[in-house]
Amino acid sequence: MDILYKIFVDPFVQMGAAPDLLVQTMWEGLVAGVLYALIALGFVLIFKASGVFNFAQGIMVVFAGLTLVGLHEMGVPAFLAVILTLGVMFLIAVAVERVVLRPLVNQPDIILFMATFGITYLLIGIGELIFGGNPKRMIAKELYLPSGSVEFQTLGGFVQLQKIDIAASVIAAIMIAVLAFFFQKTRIGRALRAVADSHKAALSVGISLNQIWVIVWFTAGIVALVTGIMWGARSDVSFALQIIALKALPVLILGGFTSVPGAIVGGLIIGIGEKLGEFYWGPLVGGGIESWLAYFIALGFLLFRPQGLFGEKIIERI
Amino acid sequence: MSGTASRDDTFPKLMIRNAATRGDLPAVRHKDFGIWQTWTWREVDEIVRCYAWGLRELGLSRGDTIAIVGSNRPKLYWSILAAQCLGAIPVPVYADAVADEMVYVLEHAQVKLAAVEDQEQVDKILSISDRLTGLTHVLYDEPRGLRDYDHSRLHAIDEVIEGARKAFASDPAAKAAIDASIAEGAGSDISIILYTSGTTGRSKGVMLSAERSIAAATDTVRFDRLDEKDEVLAYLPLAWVGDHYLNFAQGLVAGFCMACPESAETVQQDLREIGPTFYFAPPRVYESLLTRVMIRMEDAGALKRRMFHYFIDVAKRYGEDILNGRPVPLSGRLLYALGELLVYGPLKNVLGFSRIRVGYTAGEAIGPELFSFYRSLGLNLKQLYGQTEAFLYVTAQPDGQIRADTVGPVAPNAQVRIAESGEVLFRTPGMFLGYFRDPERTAETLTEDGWVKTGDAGFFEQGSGHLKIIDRAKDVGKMASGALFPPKYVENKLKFFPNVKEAVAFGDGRDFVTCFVNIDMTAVGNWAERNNVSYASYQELAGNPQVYEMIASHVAEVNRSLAGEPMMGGAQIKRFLILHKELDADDGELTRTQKVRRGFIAERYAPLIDALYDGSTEADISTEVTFEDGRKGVISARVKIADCTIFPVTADTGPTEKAA
Amino acid sequence: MFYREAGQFKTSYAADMAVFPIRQDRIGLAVILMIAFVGIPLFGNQFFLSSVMIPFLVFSLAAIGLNILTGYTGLISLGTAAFMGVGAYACYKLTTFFPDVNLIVWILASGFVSALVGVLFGLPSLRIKGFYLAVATLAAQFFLQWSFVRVPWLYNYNTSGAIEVPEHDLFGIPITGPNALPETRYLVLLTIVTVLTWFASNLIHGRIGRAWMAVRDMDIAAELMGIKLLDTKLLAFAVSSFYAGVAGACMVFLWYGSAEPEVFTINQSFLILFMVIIGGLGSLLGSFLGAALIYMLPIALRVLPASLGVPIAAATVEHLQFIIVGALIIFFLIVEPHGLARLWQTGKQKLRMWPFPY
Amino acid sequence: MRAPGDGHGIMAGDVLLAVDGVSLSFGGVKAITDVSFDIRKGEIRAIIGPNGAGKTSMLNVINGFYHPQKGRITFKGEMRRRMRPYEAASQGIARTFQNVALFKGMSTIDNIMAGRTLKMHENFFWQCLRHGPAMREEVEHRRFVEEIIDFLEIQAIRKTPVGKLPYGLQKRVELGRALAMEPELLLLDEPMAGMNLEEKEDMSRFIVDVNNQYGTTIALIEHDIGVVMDLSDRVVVLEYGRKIADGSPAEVSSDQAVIDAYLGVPH
Repeated sequence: MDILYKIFVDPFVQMGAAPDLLVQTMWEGLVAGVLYALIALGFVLIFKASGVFNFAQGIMVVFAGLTLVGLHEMGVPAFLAVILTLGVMFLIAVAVERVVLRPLVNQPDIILFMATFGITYLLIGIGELIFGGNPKRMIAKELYLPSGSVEFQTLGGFVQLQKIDIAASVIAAIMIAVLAFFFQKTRIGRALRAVADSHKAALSVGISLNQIWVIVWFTAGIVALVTGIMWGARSDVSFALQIIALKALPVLILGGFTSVPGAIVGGLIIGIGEKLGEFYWGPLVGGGIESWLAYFIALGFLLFRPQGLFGEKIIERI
Repeated sequence: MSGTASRDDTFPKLMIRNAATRGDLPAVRHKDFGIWQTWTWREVDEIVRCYAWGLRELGLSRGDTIAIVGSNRPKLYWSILAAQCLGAIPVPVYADAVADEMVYVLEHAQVKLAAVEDQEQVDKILSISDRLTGLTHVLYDEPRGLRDYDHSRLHAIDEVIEGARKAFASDPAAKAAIDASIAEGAGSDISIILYTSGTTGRSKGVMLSAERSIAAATDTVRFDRLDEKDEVLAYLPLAWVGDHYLNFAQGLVAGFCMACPESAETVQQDLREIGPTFYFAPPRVYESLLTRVMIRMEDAGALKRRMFHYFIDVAKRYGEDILNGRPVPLSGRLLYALGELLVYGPLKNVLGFSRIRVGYTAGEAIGPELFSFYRSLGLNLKQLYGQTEAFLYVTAQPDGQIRADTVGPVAPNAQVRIAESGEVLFRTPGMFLGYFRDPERTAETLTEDGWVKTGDAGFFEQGSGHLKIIDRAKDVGKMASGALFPPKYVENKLKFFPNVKEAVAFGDGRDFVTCFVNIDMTAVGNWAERNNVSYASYQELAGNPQVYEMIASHVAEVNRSLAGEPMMGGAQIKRFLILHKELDADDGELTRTQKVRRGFIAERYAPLIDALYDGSTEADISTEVTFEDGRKGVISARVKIADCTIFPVTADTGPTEKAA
Repeated sequence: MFYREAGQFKTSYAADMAVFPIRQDRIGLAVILMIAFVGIPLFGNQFFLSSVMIPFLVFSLAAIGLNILTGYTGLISLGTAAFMGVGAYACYKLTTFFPDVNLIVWILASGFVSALVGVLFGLPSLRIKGFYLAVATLAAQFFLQWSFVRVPWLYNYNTSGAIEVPEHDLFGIPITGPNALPETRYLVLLTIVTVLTWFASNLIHGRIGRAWMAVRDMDIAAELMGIKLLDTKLLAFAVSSFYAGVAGACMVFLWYGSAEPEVFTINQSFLILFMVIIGGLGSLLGSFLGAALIYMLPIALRVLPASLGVPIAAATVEHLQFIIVGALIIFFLIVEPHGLARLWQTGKQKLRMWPFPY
Repeated sequence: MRAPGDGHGIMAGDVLLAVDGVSLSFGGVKAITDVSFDIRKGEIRAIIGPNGAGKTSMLNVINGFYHPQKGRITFKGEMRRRMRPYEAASQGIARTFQNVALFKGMSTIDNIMAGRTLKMHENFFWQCLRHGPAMREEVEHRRFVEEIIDFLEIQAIRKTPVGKLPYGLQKRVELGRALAMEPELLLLDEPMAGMNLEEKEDMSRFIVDVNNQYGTTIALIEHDIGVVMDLSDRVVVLEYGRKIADGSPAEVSSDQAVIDAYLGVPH
């Protein structure tokens, strides 16, 4: 009885009692969600265009972040460092296409999936070799990212928003807009969309499959860099991120592997969901449930919509 | 052993002896339903007795004949034994014979019953049953598709046996009756009639007596030290003396196990699985095998190919000497041992030859290179000279005296004599009783003092006492120049080239020798692929100028070697053509044992022969052919004719000089 | 080349359906077992036994488990380590409750516990397929890992948060704890692995294995032939988790001697997944080959430079490991997507057809 | 191989399966609209119709892969609404697929053996040991499978992985796999699609043999009208998910609607 009360009633009472805390928590969740969404976005871009389930997206985020910081530590001015990092991400994209995708074309998905594991390990190794294993502080100030926080007085309490978080959300929004534009309006973008449907279509647009792969992986790289910066600015840049990046999976489950809006909505649901869960229910079981809650949310969700939020119903044919 | 022969003077009695002395050893195997179903001697004994009773119930009695039609299947071998239990006479018939070919034999043999393999054979028999007045019942092994047939005169062998089992269970008299009729059987009984698909005319039914068959088999079993530990694969035509002698008769005498392949297509695979210890194959089998080996090695990696050919050369140098126990330098032995590990061993293994103790070939002369190729691999391949009338062995090569160019010394207890005409005459333990219902031709074949004429020309080699066969006596011709013309001899030389499947040489009474050639589709086809020569049919490939060049070069080779041999220099091939169709038994061009019917071919292709001699460069021909399904059709073609190089005769004097 | 199959014919279906129908293979297997059971304990030194062979066997066992699920039934799992953890903790609890019962019994029992948990997390597999299912297993991974930390009962509330393995005897010989000789631990483990591998191969060659592969290759057809998808998949989950569980228990009891939750992280799961992929999906042999390669490679990396006298910082070696493992994965996926086992298969075929080309 | 389905009380000629008023649609798309027909025990029943006529959907409804929104299906006298495919299988309905659905990773034998799954019961424990009862069971069913292999004349490819087989043989193996279930009702989805003439002749022979040797009832979808006409006892014609004709080959081929819908159209 008591336990049922603790689970089903008490949390909501608390929410009602301290709405400001609720808002605060949701905001936290929202921001986390934005970052999940960004990583998921990287997955989706690549999955749409090359059907590859890119496990390495997470590590790309870390790698991008590290490279940026590392370069700056070597005395490269911040913005130049950004440019160079983009260059590095481009090189990675090319390398991946040459060394991994091209030889493995027409292999079953699981194989390509595994290959991205290989990429992950390579990047981890190289990253650690060059930049060392321990966390680094993101060069937020040098990039003129705001720090500090603003406080609102609402709902009989205070809600505190980190400026960086606000910035993160805004930039994320902008980037999504840009991507959307890129996909809808530009020739390459259309080609990419075409590839998602059929590879021949892409060729008809006059872009080789290989080029397209490079482009999407590079785009994913850019997304990764931005994610890396934002995330790094909130916490530090470290390989721990790579595990957190796995959160993108439940996000994708919710959003479906091929839907950009899905990735965003999914990201937000997961972010907010797990923060609320952690804050209100976590204490019941000794906390730390953030580490798995996301997956259970996704799982529970899957059982009712196996094809995801935005995926269309599959009719099995034989 | 000789004692046994007198006591166990019929095959059923041998079967009983085996059941008693080695009852639990395997007697017969058959790859069926995916595994080698096996029957011990005891089981065979039981089954055959039941079967015999069943046959007796169907009215088969002493002296009656029963036709055996089908491929090598245990139940057909048991049909032979079961018939012999009753003192009836089994008459195996070539399963691939078309209906009207079969009808002659069955009619002539006056068969009362027929034990056949499957629906195909049943249909054949039924289609001619109106002409077989004596035929009362047909038994079949494989029920597939026969479900809806009228079973008044049709019986499944299994059911017959089952029925008999019940009978035996119910009344002991039945069993006793069979025992009695087996005991009644005498060595002098006719144990089987084998119809020879003679190279000319209608086939003759060779009557063999039980005691003689057994005597012969006993000798050769001792000769090759065969015993119950041996295994053979019975894949040769059931109706052919070779199969009946080597597998059936020797099997019963020595008590070894006979394995029947799953189907004609799987023989190679089955051979590999069984790995026989005693093996017989006519030269053409070894030939096509070698061809296939060489072709497959063509596709191997360069390094492997190099290694293969290197060690094959090593084998050529030392192999035979090692096998014959002649002195070989240590280095040679070492190299050979290495080759054994890397090439010969594995090769013999993939071919299924690993366990062969004794391998024979006969029926035709075997190309010396071909012969020594297998010997050099360490395969104890020997030659024998035999005849259905002799119940096979006339001469055979004992270990240690093995040569490609002879058929060996006279077989144990056999006698051979060369007539003035050069024809080979023999008297052997297994000698036949005569041709069934054909005293005239029996008389023709026997000399008044009771020797059998082989119809082959040959001579004993000075010193070694080995017999050498040149050719069919009547085929050895003289050319206009008076030079000797042994067509087979020439053809065989040509046929040794993988690309040549068949060759038919002409020249008797002519000024020079000419030749028809059949190219080997596998070999030449493969060559065509590698040199991307495109072709739609045999005919097209045969007409291809490059192919002609290739064959011409082979012919030149043959001529060179002929030029170097005594008395043969005149027989060099001056012109040849590649036939537009493959010679085929269904068209009567070959015998069922794939021997060429020279005379028949000569008249069938007369226009081509004329063209060969009137110097024209091509000729038109149209011939009637029979397709698998029996339909007839006519194919016509324009055949090119090629001239070839003649070499000055080196080794030789005499009348042939003019020919060169 | 060394195969001499002529004369090796089968007269019974039992012989024809044997796992090793070819005599030479049976001989080879016998030799390997001889070496494993006699040679290695006799001549292997401390280091080799406890730092090479024992871990190798543990990972092989885990890999077999994963292979049954992913390789044979076609269900991806990223949670193997967690199930190993279940096995480890289950065994730990069981031994603390009933210390006197023979350890082997508990090791196997803990396998069943893990199987149970496996079934639980396998349930979604009815509705979810492919990568989606991977998420279910991730849920297992993170939830279980979390519970190893957050549920003190699991580690008997000791402050370190780690589990310590007390000494256990088998026929009076210590097989765990500080006094247990590597030889004994190795032999115990080897026996367990051998028996379980034999079971696995039996399952795979029978009705159940066929059902698994049927589901993997064409689940719709399988269902229309009367194979119940859920049952089959759950069974796969159960068996797979059983193997993982036993592996986990062995890892802690026969190898580490103690363990913290960090042992059962997702990276461990990935590592085992690599073993299976590199070794060969759908091949028991592959599980061993993969384990050998992925696990022993780093050791070689550590040992080689030292023995060559090339000084490399431990950290650097760590990093190099990642790089090389990563490169290897890609390399093998490119040369032979079906893994080492397939390479061996083709090699074997070549030897059988020798001197003919395969 | 004993003739399957004996002793079920349903004699040859009785209705084995009855489809009445079945309608099926995916979202808005109507695949089948109010179709009724029956299949009698021991007959060869053909379902023909132009592409997209709903033939395959019909089969999928019959063996429970799709669940119709309206209508009833009565099999062996018992009516059923929703049934899982494996239930259909266990009741004796087997099928082959339009585009071969073999288990690519397995050998011919294993594929056909898989068809015996329903008939094999030895428990997990024995399976682990693969001795005693389990092995006896394996052997006994292997023997059965060998008979099918013999029947379909595929001895030579016994141990070949089916992935390596030419299309025609794959179809044959698939038929074997279905036969291994000793079905009472055998559904063949375009058994001769994409075969050359010779293969088609073989396949027709096998179908007829199966039908009269084992008395198996067969329902087959086929494009090749010629084949259908001399194979089948009765034909039902679908067009756009509706039944437009039903009867003997002769009747059907003379039916005007059919001629317009199908035969008229050159293929």
